[in-house]
Amino acid sequence: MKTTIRTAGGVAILDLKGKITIGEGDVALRENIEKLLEEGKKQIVLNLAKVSYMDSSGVGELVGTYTTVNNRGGKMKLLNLTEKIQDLLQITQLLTVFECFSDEEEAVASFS
Amino acid sequence: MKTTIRTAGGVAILDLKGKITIGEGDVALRENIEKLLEEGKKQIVLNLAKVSYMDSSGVGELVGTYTTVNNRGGKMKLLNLTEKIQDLLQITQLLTVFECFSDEEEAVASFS
Amino acid sequence: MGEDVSQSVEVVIANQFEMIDLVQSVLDDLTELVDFDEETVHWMGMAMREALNNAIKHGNKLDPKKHVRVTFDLFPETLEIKVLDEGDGFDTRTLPDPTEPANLLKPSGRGIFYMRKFMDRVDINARKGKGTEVHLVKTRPTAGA
Amino acid sequence: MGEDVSQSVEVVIANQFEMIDLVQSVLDDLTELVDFDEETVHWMGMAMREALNNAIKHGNKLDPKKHVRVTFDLFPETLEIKVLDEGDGFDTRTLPDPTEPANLLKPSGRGIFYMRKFMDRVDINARKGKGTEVHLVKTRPTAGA
Ligand SMILES: Nc1ncnc2c1ncn2[C@@H]1O[C@H](COP(=O)(O)OP(=O)(O)O)[C@@H](O)[C@H]1O
Ligand SMILES: Nc1ncnc2c1ncn2[C@@H]1O[C@H](COP(=O)(O)OP(=O)(O)O)[C@@H](O)[C@H]1O
Repeated sequence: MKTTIRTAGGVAILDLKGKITIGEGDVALRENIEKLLEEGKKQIVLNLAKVSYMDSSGVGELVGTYTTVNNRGGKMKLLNLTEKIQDLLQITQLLTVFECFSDEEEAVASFS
Repeated sequence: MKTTIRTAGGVAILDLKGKITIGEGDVALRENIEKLLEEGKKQIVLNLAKVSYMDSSGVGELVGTYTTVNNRGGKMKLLNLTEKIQDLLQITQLLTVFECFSDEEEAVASFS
Repeated sequence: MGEDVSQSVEVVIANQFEMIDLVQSVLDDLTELVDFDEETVHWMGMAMREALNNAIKHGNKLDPKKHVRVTFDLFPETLEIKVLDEGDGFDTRTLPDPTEPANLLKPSGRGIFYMRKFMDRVDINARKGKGTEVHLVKTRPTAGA
Repeated sequence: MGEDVSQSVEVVIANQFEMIDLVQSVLDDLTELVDFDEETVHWMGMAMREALNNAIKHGNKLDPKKHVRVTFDLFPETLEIKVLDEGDGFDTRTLPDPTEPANLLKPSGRGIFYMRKFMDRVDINARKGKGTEVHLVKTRPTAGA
């Protein structure tokens, strides 16, 4: 997985690209989130548009970072879920947990 | 393997596409050649431009059909060898056996 | 296709996550020989990868000297995949449901749940000293036709 | 990569030409983990396919109930592929040279010749009653570096 981090309206947007699976990407995501929190950036959007594959470990990692961000007084939201990722979250009833957007501006605006 | 047969200047040109390997294409080639010979078409060009893969059975099939055509008083020539097929024929010293062309008009003209 | 199981493949991999892609390739090639649609192949692949993840991590405990054996059998009615590790097994009766409110925010515990969603049958055979075998079954679309 | 053979894979296929692509996929995935260039991978694949063709056709005599076992071992210096059939073997000392004028127009007899051209070492172990094992060895480009 490759991550590009940018900022829009005070919100950190992580563009994730590639696989988030047990061998790949899961640790990288956690580390990136940790760094943002340490820098005091607590409004976070994960852009999943370019995530090609996710397994249960990847889903677990989303849940784990969501909890971490919450516990540190921040908020993490999801942007541009692919159909397959949407299915994965739906099946495990996580769509009710995550706030999801298909429009970046809306996602950013939702924090204010 | 897919074969399209067309005629140019009295010469039958077979455009071969796909694999010529032990499980695929080798028999089809032989049958097509047989049909042409039965129809009295004895000037034959095999266009290999779109042949993606050939193994020793495919090479053997080229040799076999070459001999068949010769024995029946015809001539079979090769057109547009890919680099890999050229290597295969080179290594087994078959480039000295086959007449090969990289220009279709030249190939057709060579029969007259 | 003949009456008996002629289209079967067995793959034994070293106990490493990097090897999973390779088993996926075998599944992809095998499903190309038959009649599953793309969507089905995708989710079946995911179920298999979950079983492989578990075999490598929970079963073989990441020991690189251990192996995972995967067998594919193409029967007239089903495609069956078996994933066998060299671990000590586990109690399949006490698996928590990841969709219960209390488990919703747990970072793990969704693998077997996904397998069951994406396959038509999942049998888990955990035999102490003989490793765990996860048996995944998908009915072929043309079965019975 | 560790000191010992951790990256090894074994594939057992039913005795059918259709299964060859699947073994090719395993080789492709395995070579992606290492340092061979595309050209080398192509010819290595061809050598392996020739060995598989022979195992299925000459060794197992197209019997769909027989199997071919392929093992891949990635050593620090080499990639080694073994192709084992259930046939009766043959006399490797009397193989005709396909480039001799008398053989040039023969429609067969080039498979082993190609294997030898494309691999760094080819050992053929034909043991009556135990099948034929073709052992293909390619040195890794970074070997010794
Ligand atoms: N092959 C296996 N060998 C031993 N234990 C296993 C195996 N597969 C699963 N388990 C046990 O079942 C639990 C649930 O597995 P799973 O639903 O895949 O979720 P996760 O792997 O995220 O924990 C694992 O945490 C593990 O304790
Ligand atoms: N695995 C095998 N088992 C038995 N005989 C074999 C095997 N491989 C090769 N042979 C014998 O060696 C001969 C030469 O093989 P090869 O060079 O691949 O050419 P071809 O397969 O076109 O005949 C075959 O014709 C066959 O008699």
